[in-house]
Amino acid sequence: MDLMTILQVLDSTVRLATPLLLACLAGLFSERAGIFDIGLEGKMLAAAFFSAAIAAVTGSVWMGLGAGILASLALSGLHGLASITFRGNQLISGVAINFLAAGLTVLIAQSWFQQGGRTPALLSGGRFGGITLPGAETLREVPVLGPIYYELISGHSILVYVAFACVPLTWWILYRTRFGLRLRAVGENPEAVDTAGISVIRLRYAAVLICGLLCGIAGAYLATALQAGFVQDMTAGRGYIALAALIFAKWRPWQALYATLLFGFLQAVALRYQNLDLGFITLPVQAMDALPYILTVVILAGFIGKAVPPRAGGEPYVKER
Amino acid sequence: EPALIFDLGGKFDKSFNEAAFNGAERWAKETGGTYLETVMQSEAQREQALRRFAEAGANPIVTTGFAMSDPIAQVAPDYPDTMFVTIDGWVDLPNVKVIGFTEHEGSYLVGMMAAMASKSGTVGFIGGMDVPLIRKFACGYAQGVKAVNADANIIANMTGTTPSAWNDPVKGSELTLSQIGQGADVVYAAAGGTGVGVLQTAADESILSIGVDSNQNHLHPGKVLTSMLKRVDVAVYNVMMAGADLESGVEVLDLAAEGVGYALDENNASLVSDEMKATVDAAREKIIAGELIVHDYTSDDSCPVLTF
Amino acid sequence: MERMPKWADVVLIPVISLVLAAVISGLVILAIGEDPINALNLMVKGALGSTYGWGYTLYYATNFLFTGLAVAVAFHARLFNIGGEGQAMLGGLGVALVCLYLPWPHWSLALIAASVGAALFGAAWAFLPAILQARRGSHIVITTIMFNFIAAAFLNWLLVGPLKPRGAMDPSTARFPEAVHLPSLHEILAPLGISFSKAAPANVSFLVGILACILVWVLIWRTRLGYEIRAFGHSEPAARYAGISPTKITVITMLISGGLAGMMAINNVMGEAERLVLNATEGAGFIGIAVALMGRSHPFGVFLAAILFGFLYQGGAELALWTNIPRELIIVIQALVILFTGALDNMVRMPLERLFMALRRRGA
Amino acid sequence: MTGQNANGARQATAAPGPQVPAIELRGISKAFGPVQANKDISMRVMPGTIHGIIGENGAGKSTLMSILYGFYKADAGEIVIGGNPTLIPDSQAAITAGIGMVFQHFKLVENFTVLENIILGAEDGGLLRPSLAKARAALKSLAAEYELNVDPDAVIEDIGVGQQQRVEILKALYRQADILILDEPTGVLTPAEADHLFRILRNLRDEGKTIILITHKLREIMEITDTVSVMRRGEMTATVKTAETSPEQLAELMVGRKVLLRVEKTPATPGKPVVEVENLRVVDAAGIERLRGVSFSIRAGEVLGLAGVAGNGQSELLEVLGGMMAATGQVLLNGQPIPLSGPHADGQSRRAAGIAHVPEDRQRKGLIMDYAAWENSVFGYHRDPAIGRGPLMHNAAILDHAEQQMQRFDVRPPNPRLPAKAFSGGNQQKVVLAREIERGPDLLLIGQPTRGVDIGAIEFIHQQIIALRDAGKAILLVSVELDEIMALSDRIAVIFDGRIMGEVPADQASAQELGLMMAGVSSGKAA
Ligand SMILES: Nc1ncnc2c1ncn2[C@@H]1O[C@H](COP(=O)(O)OP(=O)(O)OP(=O)(O)O)[C@@H](O)[C@H]1O
Ligand SMILES: Nc1ncnc2c1ncn2[C@@H]1O[C@H](COP(=O)(O)OP(=O)(O)OP(=O)(O)O)[C@@H](O)[C@H]1O
Ligand SMILES: [Mg+2]
Ligand SMILES: [Mg+2]
Repeated sequence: MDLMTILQVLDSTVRLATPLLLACLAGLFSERAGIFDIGLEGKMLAAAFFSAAIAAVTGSVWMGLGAGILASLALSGLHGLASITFRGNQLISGVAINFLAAGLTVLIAQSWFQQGGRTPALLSGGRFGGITLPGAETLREVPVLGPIYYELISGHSILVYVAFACVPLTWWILYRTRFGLRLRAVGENPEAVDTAGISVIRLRYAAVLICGLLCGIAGAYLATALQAGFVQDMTAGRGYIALAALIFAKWRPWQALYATLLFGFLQAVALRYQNLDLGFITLPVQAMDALPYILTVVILAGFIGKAVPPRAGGEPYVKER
Repeated sequence: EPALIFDLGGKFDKSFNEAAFNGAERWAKETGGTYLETVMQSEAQREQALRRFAEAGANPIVTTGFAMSDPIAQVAPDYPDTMFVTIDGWVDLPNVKVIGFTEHEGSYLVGMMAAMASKSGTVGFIGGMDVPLIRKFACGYAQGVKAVNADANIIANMTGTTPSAWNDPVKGSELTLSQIGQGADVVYAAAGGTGVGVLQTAADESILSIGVDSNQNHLHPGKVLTSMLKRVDVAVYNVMMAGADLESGVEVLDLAAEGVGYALDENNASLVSDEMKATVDAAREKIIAGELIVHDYTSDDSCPVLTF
Repeated sequence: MERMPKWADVVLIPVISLVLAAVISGLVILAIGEDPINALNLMVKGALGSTYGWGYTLYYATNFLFTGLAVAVAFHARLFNIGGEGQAMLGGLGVALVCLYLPWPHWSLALIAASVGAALFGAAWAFLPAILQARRGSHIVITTIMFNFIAAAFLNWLLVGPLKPRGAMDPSTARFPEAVHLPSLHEILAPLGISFSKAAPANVSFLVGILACILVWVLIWRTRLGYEIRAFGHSEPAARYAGISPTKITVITMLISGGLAGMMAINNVMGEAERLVLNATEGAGFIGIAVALMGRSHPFGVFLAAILFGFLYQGGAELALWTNIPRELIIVIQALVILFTGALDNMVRMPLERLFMALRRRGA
Repeated sequence: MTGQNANGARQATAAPGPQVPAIELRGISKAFGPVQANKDISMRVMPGTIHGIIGENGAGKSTLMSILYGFYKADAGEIVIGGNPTLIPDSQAAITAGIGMVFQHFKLVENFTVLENIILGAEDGGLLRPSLAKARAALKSLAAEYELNVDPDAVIEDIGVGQQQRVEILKALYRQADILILDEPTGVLTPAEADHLFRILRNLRDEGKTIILITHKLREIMEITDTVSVMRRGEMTATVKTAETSPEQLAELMVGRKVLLRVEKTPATPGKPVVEVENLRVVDAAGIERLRGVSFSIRAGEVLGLAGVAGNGQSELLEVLGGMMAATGQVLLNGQPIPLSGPHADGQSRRAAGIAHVPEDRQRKGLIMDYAAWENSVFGYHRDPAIGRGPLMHNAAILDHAEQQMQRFDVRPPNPRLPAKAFSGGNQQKVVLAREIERGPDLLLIGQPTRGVDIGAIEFIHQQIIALRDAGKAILLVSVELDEIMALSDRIAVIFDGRIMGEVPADQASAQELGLMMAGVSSGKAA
C-alpha cells in the first residue's frame, strides 16, 4: 500500500469517524450525568432528516443545521421527561426514541417530499462543503507532509473540525469547570449533589440537552456534509457504535476520540475493500461489516480492562419510594 | 386495473424503479387510467404484496427486479386468471410474462464513451448488489472500454451483496472517492439508488460519471457524461397498454428494439463530441447487425476482460 | 398496603397508555394530511374484515407471540433482551437447515424437528450475551443489540454464499420440499366446514404459539425454575441468599428467551416463505419488546398484545397499500406504545396512585 | 396524646431562659405513600446545646431531619430558624440558613477527592482551580481548630468510614453551618473513634454551635446530650432534659411500655461440636481481605455470640457459612467438611446439609419483598422434593402450610397472600425465622435478629432462639447490639478487622472488656 492509498483510507476514516465522535461525546455528557442513552441513533436520524429537509427547502445549510439540532433537542427533551421527570426506564425510553425517529422521519419525508422517504438531493448551498485550510495548496508538493496536510487534514467540512474541537472542549468542561464537577458528581451519586444544594433535575436536563445538541450536529453532518440529503435509516447503527466507543473509552473524552477513530477506520476499510485478504485468510465483506460489532462485544467482555460506568447510571433518581 | 410493485430502493431511486414509475405515469396520463402501486421494504413482504393485488383483482401485476421471480412462481399458480410481469426476473409459467434487456450491449456503448472521455486511461465501475445481472453490466462496459483503449485500466467495485446495496449512497460515495484515488476519471454507476451518491461525489470531485437505467444526465448538468438507458419505462408502458390481453412469454428488449441505449440531451451535449458520437453509433449499428457480439456474462458466468 | 388495586395496575394503566398512544398516532396521521378515522376504518377492514385479513393478522400475531414471550420471560429475570431479532434470524437458519438437509416423511415430524432446531439456534445466539452478562457484567442490552447486527451479517454471508442455490440471483435458500409444508388455517379449518382464506399465511404455528403461551405460564408460575427466575428478577442478593446461582439463572433464562424468539421461525420461515430470505424477521424481534411491555410480561397479556400488534401490522400494510400513508406509520405507533407503556409509565401511574390514595382516605 | 407530648416538650425547653430557639419545628407531617413517617411533630432546639433524638427503627427520625435539611419536603408544618419562619424547599435553602447534616448513609462522591467533595455545590465561580485552592487553605485551618485531619487529596473510596465521616463534618463546617445534624454517626465507628467524635462535638458546642444527634445508644445520649427527644411511630412522644432522666425511662418512652431487657434462660448443656471453623479467609470483590484466618467451633445446644463493630467481617462470616460467598480454609459440619468454593458452596447445599440462615438484611436478602408470604415461606427451600413433584411446585399445599406457620409464629396479619413488603419489620422477621427454624437445622446462623423489631417481638424471637438451643442445636448469633449478645449467648467471641480478638464465657464477660476487644485491643483471656 502506498502513501496515497493509506491517506485515502485515513481521510475516509476521519469522515466516517466524525458522526461517531459527535455522538460518542453526546453520550458521554448524558451518561456522565447518570442518564443512559441508547437513543443516540434516533436523535441523529431525526437530526439528519430535519437538517436535510430544511436545507432542501430553504437552500441554507445553516438553517438545516439549526433544524436538525432542534429536532434532536426535542427528542432529548422527551428522553429527559421520561427518564428524569417521570423516572421511567432509560433503556426503554431510548428504544422508543429510536423507533419514533425511524418511523417519523420516513413518514414526514413522504408527506413533505413524496420521494419515498427521502429528501430531494441537496444542491451546493444546502450542503457543507470542504474547507481548504490555509497553505494547503502551496504545501501540497512537500513530500510526505504535504500530502498528509492536503489530503488528510485539509479539505473537510466545518463540522469535522467542530467535532474534533469538541474533544478538548469536553475535557476542559468536564475536568476544569464547576459545571463539569457537578455533572460528574450527579452521575456518580446524585444524593451527594442534591444534599449539596444543587438541583439534580436541572443538571441532568442540562446534560441531556447537551447530548441532544451534539447528536443534532452529528445527524446534520450525515445528511448535509457526508451525503447530499436524507435517505431512510441513514444512521445505519452509528448510534450503537458510538455507544460501544463510549464504553471502550471508559467515558473519557480523549479516549472517545481514539475509539471513534478506530471504529471509523474499520468502517473505512470495510467500505474500501470488499473482501480483505489478510494473506492467510480472506475476510468476506460481511465479516468486515460486522467487525465493529464483534469488537464491541469483545470490549464489553472486558478483555481490554473493565469499564466501570458512572455509578448512578441508568437509575432514575428517586428520593421517595 | 394494472398494479405495479417497485423493488427495494423505492420508486424514487432516480434510476431503475423510477424508470418503471415514469412508464406507468405515461400510461396513466395517456389513457387516463389508474393503477395500484406499492414499494417493497423487505424481502419478506413480496408475496403478501403480490397476493394482495391479485386478491384485489389487479391485472396485470407488473413487478420490477429479479428478486420477484421466486415469489411470483409461488403466487401465480393460485391466480391463473391474472397476468404477472417480471422485469429482470425469470419464471416459466403460463400466466407470467418475462421481460429482459440486453444490458451488456448498452453498457458496451457507454464503456466506449468512457474510454474516449477518460484522460487518465483509468475508468471505474460501481455496481449495486453483486449478482450476475450487475456483472453483466460491468462486463459489457469493460468490453466497450477495451474496444477503444486496449490498455485502459478498469476498476470495478460492487456496493454489497444484499438488496441494501441498491440504496447505500454513503458507500457509493466512498467507493467513488476510492476509485478517484486510484486514478479513475470516469465512473459508471449501475447501482440503483446508490448511484445517487456516486454521481454526487463524482460531480463534487469534478470527474465524469455515467448514469444508469433512467436518463440521469440532468442530476448534475455538465458532469454526467451520459446514461445507459434501460427502457424499463417502455416495458412498463407497453405491458400496461396491453392490459389484460397481455400475452405470456419471454421478451428481450435489445438495442434494435431500443430497449437499451445511451442518453444524449442538452445536459451532456458539451461533453459528447461528434467524433465520440460517431464512433459509438457505428458500434451500435454493428451490434444490431450482428457483426459485433458483446459477450453476455450471464451466458457462461464469466467475463473475458474483467475479473471480479 | 398497596398504593392502588391490582386491577388498576394490570388493566387500567396499559389501557390508558394505549389510548394515549392511539390519540397521538391519530394526531400524527392528521399532521401528514390524512384522515385518522378513515385510516382506522381501513385498518379494521383490512385486518379484521375478511378471513384473508384475519389470516394475515394472526400470522403476524404468531410472530409477535413468540418474540413477545421471549422478551417477557427475560423480563421476569430483569433481563432486557433486545436480541430477539437476531435470535429469530438464527432460528430461521435452524429451521432452514432442518427442512433442507433432512428428509421428512410428514410435516408434523418436520415441525417438531424444526421447532427444536429453531429453538436451539435462537438459544445459542442468546448464550454468549447471557454468559457475558453473568460472568463479566457486560450489559446485555448492548451485547444483544450487537448480536442483532452480527446475526444480520452472518445470515447475509450464508444467504449470498453457502446457502444460495447455484445460479440464483436473490439471496435466499432454496425452497423447502413439499413434505415440510405446514397446514395453513385454511387447510386446518376446511375439514371442520369453516371456510378460511386460502391465500393468508396463518398456519398451524399459531396453535404452537398458543401452546407456548400456556407452557410459559406454567414455567413462570408453577415450576421451581420459574420461582427462581422471578426471585432473581426481584432481587439478586436475595437470590444468592437462597442459593439461586445468578449465572445459572441468567443463562437459563436467556436460553429460554432466545429459544422462544428462535421459534418464531417456524411461522415466518417454515409456515410462510418456505425458504429463508434476508431479513425474514422484519423487525418482529423489536416488536416483541412492545408486546411484552403491553402484556405486562404475562403470557395472556402477551397473547392479547400480540393480536393487537398483528392487527396494527396487517392494518398498517393495508393502509400503505390503499392510501399515501407509508408503512412506517406502524413503527411510529409501535414507538408510541413502547414510550407510553414502558418509559412514561409513571406519567399515568403517579396521578392514578394519588387518585386511589385520595379515594381510600375518603373511604377510610 | 400528641397534645400532652407537645406540652412536655415546651416545659423541657422553656427552662434555659428567654433565649430564642436555634430551631423550632411546628406541626411537621410527612407521608411516604401509605406510610405516615412523621405525624404533626413539634420540637425546639436551643442554641449552643447538643440535642439528642432517639426512637426505634422506622420511628421517623431520619425523615424529620431530612425535612429540616430540605432533602424531603414536608406535607405540612413550619420551620423556624433563629426566630424567623424559614421555607426550606431544598438543601440549598437549608445550607443558606446555616444548617449542615451528616447523613446516616454518607452523601459523598466515592471517586472524587476529599477536596472535590468539599467544594461540590460551594464553588466560588465557574472555574474549579480557585475554589480548590481556597478550600485547601480553609481545610487546613479547620483541621487545626477541631482535630479534623484528613488528606485533602485522598480519594473517598480509599479512606476509612471514620475519615469519610470527618469529610462530611468538614463539608458542613466549610459551608459555615451553625447547626449540625448527625444521623447515627457512631454506628460505623469503633468506641475510640466515637470518643474522638464526641470530643469534636463538645468543642463545636462550646464554640456556640447547635448540634442534633440521632442515635440508638442510650449510653451516648446520657453521655453527651443536653436534651433528648423521643420518637415513636412517627410521633414525638417526649422531650426531656438529659440530666433529669434515666436509660430505663427513655427505653420505656421509646416503646410505650415497661421493658424487660433480660432474657430468661437456663444454663446450656453443650454436646458434641456441630461446626468447627478452621483458618477461614475471605477476599471480597474489591480485593480486600475481609476474614484473616478465623477459627472457632460451636457445640450442640450452645449459642455462640459474635460481637463487633459493623464492618469487621461478621457479615462475611455469615455469608461464607450460608453459602453466599467463597472462602478458603476449612469448615466441618458434624465432622464432615463442607465445600467453601465451587458449585456446591451455595445456599441450597448448605440448607441440605442442615445449616439455616437468618440473614442480617432480611429485606434485601431474606425475603423477596414482592413475593407473597406463602411464596417466601419456602424461599431457599423451594427445591425441597417435599413441596412439589419434579419441576412443579404444589402451590396450594405451600399456601396451607404457610398459613399454619404464620399462626404458630404469631405473624400479624396471618394472611399468607399478602406480599412481604406489606408486613412491618418485626413481622417480616418472624416470617424468616419461622421458615428457618421450623425445619430443625443443626446449625442456625442468625444475623441482627432484632434489628428494627419492637420489644414485644424481640421477646418472642429471643424465646425462639433459646428454644432452638435447648433442642440441642448450634447457633451462631451475630449482632451489633452488645446487650443482645450478652443476653443470649453462652460464649462470646469478638471480631475485629477480620480476626477473632478473643472469646469469653458469657457469664464472665463485661461490657467494658468486650468494648476494648471490639476496638482491637486484645484481651488477656484470648482463647
Ligand atoms: N424515601 C422513602 N420512601 C418511602 N418510605 C420511606 C422513605 N424513607 C423512609 N421511609 C419510611 O418512613 C418511615 C420512617 O423512616 P425513617 O428513616 O425516618 O426512620 P428512622 O427513625 O430514621 O429509622 P432508623 O433508625 O432505621 O434510621 C419508615 O417506615 C420508612 O420505611
Ligand atoms: N412499603 C410498604 N408498603 C406497604 N405497607 C407498608 C410499607 N412499609 C410499611 N408498611 C405498613 O406500615 C406499617 C408500619 O410499618 P413499620 O415497619 O414502621 O412497622 P413497625 O412499627 O416498625 O412494626 P414492627 O415493630 O413490627 O417492625 C406496617 O404494619 C405495614 O403494614
Ligand atoms: Mg434513620
Ligand atoms: Mg419496624
